[in-house]
Amino acid sequence: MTIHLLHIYDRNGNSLFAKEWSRKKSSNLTKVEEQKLLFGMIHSIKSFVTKMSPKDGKEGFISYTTSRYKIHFYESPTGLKFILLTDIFVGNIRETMKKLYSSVYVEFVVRNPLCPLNEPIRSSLFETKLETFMTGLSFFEDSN
Amino acid sequence: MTVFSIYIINKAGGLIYQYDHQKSSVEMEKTFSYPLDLKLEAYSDQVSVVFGQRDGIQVGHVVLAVNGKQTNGRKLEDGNDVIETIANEKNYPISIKFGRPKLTSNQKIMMASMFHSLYAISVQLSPVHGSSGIQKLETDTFTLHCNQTATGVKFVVIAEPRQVGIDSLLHRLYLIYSDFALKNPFYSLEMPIRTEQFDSHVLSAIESTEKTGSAA
Amino acid sequence: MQEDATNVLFELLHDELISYVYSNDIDMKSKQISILESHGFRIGQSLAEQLTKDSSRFKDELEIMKFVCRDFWSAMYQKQVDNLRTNHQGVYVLQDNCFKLLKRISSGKQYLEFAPRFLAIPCGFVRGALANLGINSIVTAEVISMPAVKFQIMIQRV
Amino acid sequence: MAVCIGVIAKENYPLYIRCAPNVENEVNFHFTVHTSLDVIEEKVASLGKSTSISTTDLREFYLGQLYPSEDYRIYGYVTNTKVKFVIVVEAANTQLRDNEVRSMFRRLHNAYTDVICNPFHVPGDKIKSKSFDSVASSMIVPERKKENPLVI
Amino acid sequence: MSKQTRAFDNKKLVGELFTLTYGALVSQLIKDYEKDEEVNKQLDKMGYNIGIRLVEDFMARSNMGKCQDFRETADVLAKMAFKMYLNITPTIANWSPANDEFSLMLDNNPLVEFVELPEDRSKLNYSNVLCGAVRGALEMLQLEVEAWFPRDSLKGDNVTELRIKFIRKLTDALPAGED
Repeated sequence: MTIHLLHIYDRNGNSLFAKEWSRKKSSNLTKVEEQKLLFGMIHSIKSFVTKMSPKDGKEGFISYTTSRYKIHFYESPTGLKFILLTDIFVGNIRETMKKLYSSVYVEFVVRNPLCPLNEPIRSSLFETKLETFMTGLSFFEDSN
Repeated sequence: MTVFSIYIINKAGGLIYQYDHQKSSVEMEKTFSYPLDLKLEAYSDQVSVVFGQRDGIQVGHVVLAVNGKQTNGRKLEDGNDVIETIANEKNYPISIKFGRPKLTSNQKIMMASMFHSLYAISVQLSPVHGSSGIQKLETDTFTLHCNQTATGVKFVVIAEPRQVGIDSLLHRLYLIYSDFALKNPFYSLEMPIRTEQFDSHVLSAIESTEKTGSAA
Repeated sequence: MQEDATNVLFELLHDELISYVYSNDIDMKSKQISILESHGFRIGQSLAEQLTKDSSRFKDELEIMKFVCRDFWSAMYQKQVDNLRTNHQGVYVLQDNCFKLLKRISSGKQYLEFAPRFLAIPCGFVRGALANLGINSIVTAEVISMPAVKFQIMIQRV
Repeated sequence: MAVCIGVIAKENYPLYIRCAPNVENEVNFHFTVHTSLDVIEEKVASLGKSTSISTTDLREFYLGQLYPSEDYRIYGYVTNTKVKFVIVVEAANTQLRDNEVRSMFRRLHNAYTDVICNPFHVPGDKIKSKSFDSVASSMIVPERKKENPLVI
Repeated sequence: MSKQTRAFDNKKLVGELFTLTYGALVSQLIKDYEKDEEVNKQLDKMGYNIGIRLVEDFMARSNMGKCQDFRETADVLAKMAFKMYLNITPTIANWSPANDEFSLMLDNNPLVEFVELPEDRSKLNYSNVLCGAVRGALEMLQLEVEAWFPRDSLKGDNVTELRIKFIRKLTDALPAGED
């Protein structure tokens, strides 16, 4: 299985972090445009889901799957958005996404006094820890 | 198991067919004394609960009626403003009916066109070549399944997450579409489908899916 | 085992005190460090008073040093120092390979220039605790690669 | 109950002295407290040397009765931070047991620790704390008994 | 030398370390600002900075979702957050009729464990950092609130009361040029 890329946004849609592991096709957009498009899409999906939902729900949007890839979405109660793109064989990874928030983001961004919140993450310790976390996942495969 | 609704969207993003199978409506009417302990705000032409919950009334629910008068957007049928009426102590005790907002036909058309664009964006954002758009969208309350035909028509089924047999239902819908819309000489392409025959076949396909997990 | 939540609050407060002191005008970096160090000193004094009130009397300097470098240290940071050495002439070296207040900041040289501000208060803790127990000292910290820190305590005999 | 309570800084100046109300020769008590310092120093020094004996007693903060006098019994206590506490009791007060004195010192020590931890207190300054004062006051004889005139 | 093992109550020690560090912070502010009101404002601001980070830690630990009403907010604050970080469980009291204002009664405020307020500091709200922290944390959960101390045992009141008032529910801001 493959992890393509990860995006982290703050609640206002500013991109805090993005990393690609395996990417074969570009969107033909600049990085900034692409980040905006991705966030905009997720934002629209959220609103779409709220309106379409036949019942009262809590978590809302969880994931979508196309014929070739899958987007997993987790939003912390504080509005941080974690978006992970994988291949379509990865199942429900809600708990993994939560763990990414609680044991990587909270530990190494929130608790690093030199990481301002709501600004792009520059800490290389965070990056290292993230890499360890991701490569340790059962569905991570460095297939290029 | 439940299938909630069906949407068929043409290649331009226009809604040509829509059917709500499960008419679940959550409505609660309750008499309140002053002051109201729910926070209301006017949102996109509806007055909804933004914070607070009680007796089944939840965040996201909208005001449907006040003292028996139906709401019409932000106003009551007698022309009074909903928020002002509820804020006024003189109107208490007050009876308010809350419910989950229901999509109007206009909103359904908007939702269809929104999904159409989301589908296109999901293709553009694909990290790999040759990807379709969204085929399955999962949430905690429903799952949306979409099958886009080679001609660009999207069949969308919204069902309970654990509903099985959706692929077969999607396929069946496509067959119904070609048999009872495309082959109908009075049907003009890309236009809304309005025939009873079509409706009844869709209904039986859904019912069969709910009962047996297969639309065949 | 999950870390105690109280720690988080202490760390956030500690960081807030630092960023407050650094947000204040002053051009001289040493001044800010010494302000922080003096707060650490005052806190160390109080802690020494608190922590030694239920123990028994210290016999000599070595016992005090052991108390501060071992018991006091591990109680504060929930871990033992990794290495404690002395030259028996009043110099003690405390090596912590993963210092608690640095371990979420960096592993390596990134942000190295900021390390001193996160060590000022801890240095003050040690100096303050020792001072209250009757030992005057100079405490410095050295970081080559985070999060490892070498604290050096030089006892001042008058 | 005590007739006088004193707290002495590690540098041997008084941080706090409180005598029973209606005491005539308050200055004398100050003197008594000071005199006791020498005895405390001596006791502590001797403890430090006697490495061979490591009974727990010698490790205690409570030093017991410092020296006898005709009218008073003077007790001492010294903390690890070398702050000294002195309690003066009338000799006629025979009900007071050693354990009670010990617990009085404990209470004083705890109260003193809180004083040091007060961020508004400057270490080394005289103790102005109301709560310390109320702890100390509670240990002082409310009023001198008529039948025991104070003479030093 | 005899091996002495001194078993400290670590939780208590870290609590004291926090209390003393807070004391240091207040004493620094008092040095820097003449007026108590200014100090109060600074403490609130610093509390806010702490609150916006602390709330993330809280969410990571508690695995909670967003609160749906203010009663739940009060409960989570008193029974979980205050318990978790300050080791106290304040009593919830004095609800307003519209359920949008309540008080947390702090019988035992660890911040002031050792504090005796000097007489010339009568306007100082020593624990004001808590107001800011609550405000910051709730703002991250999209609840705008006001928080203040109507009563403070440091100033001779028989109880310390932290009052929290709901102002409004915040909504997600959209990045420019979207939707």
